[in-house]
Amino acid sequence: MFTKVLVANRGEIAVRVIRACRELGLNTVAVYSEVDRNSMHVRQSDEAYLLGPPAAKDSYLRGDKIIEIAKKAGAGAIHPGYGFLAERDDFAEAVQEAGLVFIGPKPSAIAAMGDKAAARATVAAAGIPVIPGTDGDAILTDEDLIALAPDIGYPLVVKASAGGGGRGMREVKVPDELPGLLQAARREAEAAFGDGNVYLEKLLLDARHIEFQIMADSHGNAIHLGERECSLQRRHQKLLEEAPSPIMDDTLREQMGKLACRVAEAVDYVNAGTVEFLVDGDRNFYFLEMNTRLQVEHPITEMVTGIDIVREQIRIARGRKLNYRQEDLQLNGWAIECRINAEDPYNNFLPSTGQITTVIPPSGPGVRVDTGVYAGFTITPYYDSLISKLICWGETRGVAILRMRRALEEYRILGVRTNIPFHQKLLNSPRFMAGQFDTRFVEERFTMEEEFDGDDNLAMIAAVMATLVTHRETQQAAQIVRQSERDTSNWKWVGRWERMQR
Amino acid sequence: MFTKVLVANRGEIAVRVIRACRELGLNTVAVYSEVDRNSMHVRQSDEAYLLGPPAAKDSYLRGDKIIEIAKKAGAGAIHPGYGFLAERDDFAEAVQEAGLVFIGPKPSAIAAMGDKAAARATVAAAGIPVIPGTDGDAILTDEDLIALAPDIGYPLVVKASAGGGGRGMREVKVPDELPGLLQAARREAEAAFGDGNVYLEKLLLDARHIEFQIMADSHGNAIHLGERECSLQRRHQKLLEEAPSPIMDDTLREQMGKLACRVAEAVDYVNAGTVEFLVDGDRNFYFLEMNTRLQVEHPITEMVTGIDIVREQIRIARGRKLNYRQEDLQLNGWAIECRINAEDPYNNFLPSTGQITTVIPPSGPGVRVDTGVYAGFTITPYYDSLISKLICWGETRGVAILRMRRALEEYRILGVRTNIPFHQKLLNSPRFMAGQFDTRFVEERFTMEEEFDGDDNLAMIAAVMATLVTHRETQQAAQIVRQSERDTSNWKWVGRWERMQR
Amino acid sequence: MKYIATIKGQSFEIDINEAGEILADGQRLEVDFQSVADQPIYSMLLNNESFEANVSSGESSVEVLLRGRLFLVDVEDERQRRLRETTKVGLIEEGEYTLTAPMPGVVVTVPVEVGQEVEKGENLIILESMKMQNELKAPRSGTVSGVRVAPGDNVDQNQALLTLT
Amino acid sequence: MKYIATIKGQSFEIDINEAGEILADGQRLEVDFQSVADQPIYSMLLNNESFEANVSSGESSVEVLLRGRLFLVDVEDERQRRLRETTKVGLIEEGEYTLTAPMPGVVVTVPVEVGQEVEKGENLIILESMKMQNELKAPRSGTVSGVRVAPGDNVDQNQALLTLT
Repeated sequence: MFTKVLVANRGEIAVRVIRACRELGLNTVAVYSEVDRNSMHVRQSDEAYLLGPPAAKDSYLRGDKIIEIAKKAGAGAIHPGYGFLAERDDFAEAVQEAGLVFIGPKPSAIAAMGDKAAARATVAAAGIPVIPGTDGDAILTDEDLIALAPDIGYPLVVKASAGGGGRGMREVKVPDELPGLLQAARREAEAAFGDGNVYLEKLLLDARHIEFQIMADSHGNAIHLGERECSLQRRHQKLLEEAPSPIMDDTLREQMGKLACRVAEAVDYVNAGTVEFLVDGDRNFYFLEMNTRLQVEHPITEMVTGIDIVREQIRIARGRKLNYRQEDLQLNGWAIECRINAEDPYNNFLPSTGQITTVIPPSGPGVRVDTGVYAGFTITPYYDSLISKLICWGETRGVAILRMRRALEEYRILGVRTNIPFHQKLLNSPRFMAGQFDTRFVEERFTMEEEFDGDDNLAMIAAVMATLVTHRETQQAAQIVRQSERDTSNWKWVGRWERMQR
Repeated sequence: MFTKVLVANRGEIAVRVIRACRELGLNTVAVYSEVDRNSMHVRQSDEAYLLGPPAAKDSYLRGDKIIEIAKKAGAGAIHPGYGFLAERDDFAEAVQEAGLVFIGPKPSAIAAMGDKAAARATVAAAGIPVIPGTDGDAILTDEDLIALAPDIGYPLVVKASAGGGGRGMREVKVPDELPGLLQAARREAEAAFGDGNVYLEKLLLDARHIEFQIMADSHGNAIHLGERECSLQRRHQKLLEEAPSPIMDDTLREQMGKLACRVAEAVDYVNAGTVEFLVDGDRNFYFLEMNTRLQVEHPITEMVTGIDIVREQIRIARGRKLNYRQEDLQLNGWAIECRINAEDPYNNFLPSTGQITTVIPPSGPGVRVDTGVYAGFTITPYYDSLISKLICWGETRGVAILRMRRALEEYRILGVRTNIPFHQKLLNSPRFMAGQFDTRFVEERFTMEEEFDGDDNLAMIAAVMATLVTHRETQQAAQIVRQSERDTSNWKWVGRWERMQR
Repeated sequence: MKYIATIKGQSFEIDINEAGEILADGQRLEVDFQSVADQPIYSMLLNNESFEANVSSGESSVEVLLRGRLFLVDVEDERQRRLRETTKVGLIEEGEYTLTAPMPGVVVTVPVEVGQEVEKGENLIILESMKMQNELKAPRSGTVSGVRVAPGDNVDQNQALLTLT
Repeated sequence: MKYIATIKGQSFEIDINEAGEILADGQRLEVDFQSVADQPIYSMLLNNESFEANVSSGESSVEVLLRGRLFLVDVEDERQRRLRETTKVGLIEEGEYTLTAPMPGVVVTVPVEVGQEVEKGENLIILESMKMQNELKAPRSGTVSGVRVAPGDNVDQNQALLTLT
């Protein structure tokens, strides 16, 4: 049984895994790139090894080097976090071949779910509804796809078989666009994943993205931990998640949860995973994909179930039985997560880099902040822009929203721009408050533009503050001028003094 | 119904109350002394008014001024927090007379519990066991007390009737000491409370300090929220609290909880309050006193019950019924609070003042930090030394302890000394882990002295780090010398340049 | 000292009399203005109302991030205002504009070519950084006069990418 | 450069060769030593083991707060050590000691009087500050040669309270 875990990741998720290890009494080994020497995960681990230059391909994607370090350090297991090597079946395989434990599913399950077209086929065969689209995992040519498209119907989506993160994806509104967009999608998929295969899926309008957290042990037990509502996205990047979903009821939850477990069983799944569904306006749901790893937004499920998912992951990897049975689980209250990214919501969400000069995190009842940064740490352009996850819990959705609002207002991060104002605006939007939104809400119905109201009292306050700061800066500049005048005269004095000394 | 609340306090508890108000959509009014302008509570409130000079008697104890500000600002209610004016029945009375709501119990209940000797009598009359001692609320002379002492038996304690915080308290081991210590106690009580009355109580050895949180609404409903274990104290100041208590079982909890509610009912109690008991080695319990206010350690109860106690306080003050019935309540898991004080555990716990230069708070699952400070804030000597409360929750006591250990290790506060190392040492002590301690544990059985072990690897690490820092400082000092040499030559150059310009 | 602060065309006349008092549009206000922790966070008590904002001077205007809203404020003193009003001509939309990389990254696409006319807001370059594709848009309309990068190029922060006339 | 670091009588010989390597008691160790956020917090990787501590130079020794333990380390280079060893005489316990207030506060009691002999660790003054009564103790044994405050006095930080010879 392993007692030392190598954490093959960085940022908040590496810190999250290290915390879970510590609380289990396990030693931790961190790996880091040249720009991450002073990262929280390096500081908090028991050992740390340099991987290489900043670019991920030279550091956090160097599976070979990571396995070598694990062996050298005597780590018995590797936790991949999310991203980087988390869903690479070849890496999971290599870890096992090196005699180490991969804290995650078997390589075969990662592979089965990694090819999105193959996963559709597997899941459909197990009797799970999938979004209407091209069937099976055969490789289809452009002509095949163009021929199949009318059966699926428009609008539809071209998706990369090896896809993820929205890359190699194109929406097609009318048949004429299809040939051109197929080629564009293939090019992008080839560039991103080294695999140009694509498939077609019907485009669901007014759909919600709802996912189920599942956990399965190596003794044949699989349970689900309820759903997460992840419809609030921008360019296929989730921004705000909540658990439970405002549209869920017990019946639908039980039905979808059971199917999620069946999806997991279909690929002999072990450890934590997430089954994603699209749910349309008539509450029909369709399997979208399965993420065979820990999810960024896992904390909201932790808040409403009381289960430490990362600890359970490690326990399962150690061969233990699940600590919980499905009937023991009870959802308690409501949790919301806001992803705090280093990006400028007022400038097209452009990433922002630089040294963080101040962090004053919110706290108090029901507030959790998962982060890997601190005042003095530098955000570099090499990795994703997530700097912190702000999670708020309340007895009801209303309480959780109010608490999140006050937490966002309290949060101070200086040195880089953040999307906190985006979240503040989102949480104030009537549609969000009413729970009425779908996956297109942020992009199509939401704007950071202010409708400026003439007798807006806050505008006057802003004007006063801007003026006071300008006034101060002018005064200080004047002082500096005076200062340098004095300096000059000092120098003159020195000159005179020196002349006297001759 | 009030919609604006004046918070008559400072520090973390003022911030705590402001957060609860915000989450209820209520506006807040802060008050502050001259040194607290940049306090978190001033920054987070909707309005803020200066009270006066730093000393509490000129600022946070100025009840008259506070009521005047509340009226001027249009606040309909005043929340006193803890300390300062929280247990002053005359203040509560004045608030009501001004037509404002006092968020707390009626003045009569504060008064009934404020005189400790009278409270003993009231409670004993209601059939609650009290610690054997002098009866009733009559004023007793030294002769009376010396005559009564043998019936109570030695060792015993002299306590101030108006007491609190351990002042005017003396332990008496043998009869000979009594006359002298009575006089000392009276002197101290007179100085501290302006009331030299004292009474006698038997000294319980091996006792635990266990308190019950109660909540009562104005509709005649009273419930208890379970107990808190507060035995870990130093000079009658609580340092670490946990909920539940390691010695509690359901039967005893039900029995004590019912009696705690009966204590509250005996004084017609409304709002949140705490009934303190001493529990001896044979699990006999005795009423100690009732605190008629919000308690510092209320968050651990919030963590195990899921109830926001401050929100409930405000709801009750608005005339609402309690949201919970006794039978709905369920204790879930375990919570521990460490009080982080600005004091030096290696130097007799001497208070430490100064500007806080860095704060890196712990976070992650099950961790809550309630604080009123941030990097850049200055700790002054005018108020108590509590700078933060670190609260950790876990499914079991073991998980909570492990989580607290890692949170303490993560916590970085620079600029003032803190008692974090004290908590770290305490959490590692076998007696704490086993739950075997009483109110005398910290003072009598615990020391910060290290038994130094010759082949202690950490000592070598410390030696290396100290040497590297010394080496750096030496190098830097050398550089500064070189730097100033260069400066001098610059000056010389200026002199030469000036001569040329002549 | 008298200032004119303008937000989206609405002007406020703000007169800073002395420490502790200002006149805003003729209204006398008591002000206590403090920077927090020596950072560009400011806490202001204005007639006892408490406000806190990030305030930073940008290139042309002062940015105030207040209660989740961003205000761009142009602040001028009276002398500057008079100067501007007398010399006001159509200086905008003139000269060459150079698009520089706001961060290091890899150029994904350059959807425009030399000689092409572009509208304000049109995509000029897509730059990948922090795992995201970022659209760099035209700040005004004009003609592309030069393209200095090609898809696949690694670029440093502030590197010139494209010019517009 | 060679140093001798001593903790409670136990000495470690530490040789800082160059950036990246040290010899500790003859053992060759790879070291990566960084200050965090320009604060006296240091992160050290020693043969890849990760340690973090607050390190600050006190008056006589270096304080290292490491994993909840405080180590007082005396660091000398070889020259200093030789110097000290040749000049070692009983310099301690000599001269006048002045007890100063470690913080502002109010004097509660002065349990000693002029001429009284006190032991090391004995209470000299009780000072109330931050709502706590703080015992100021004798750092060594000696005779009280002067008492400059009385109960009830307000004192400032560093104000002289009492002298010991």
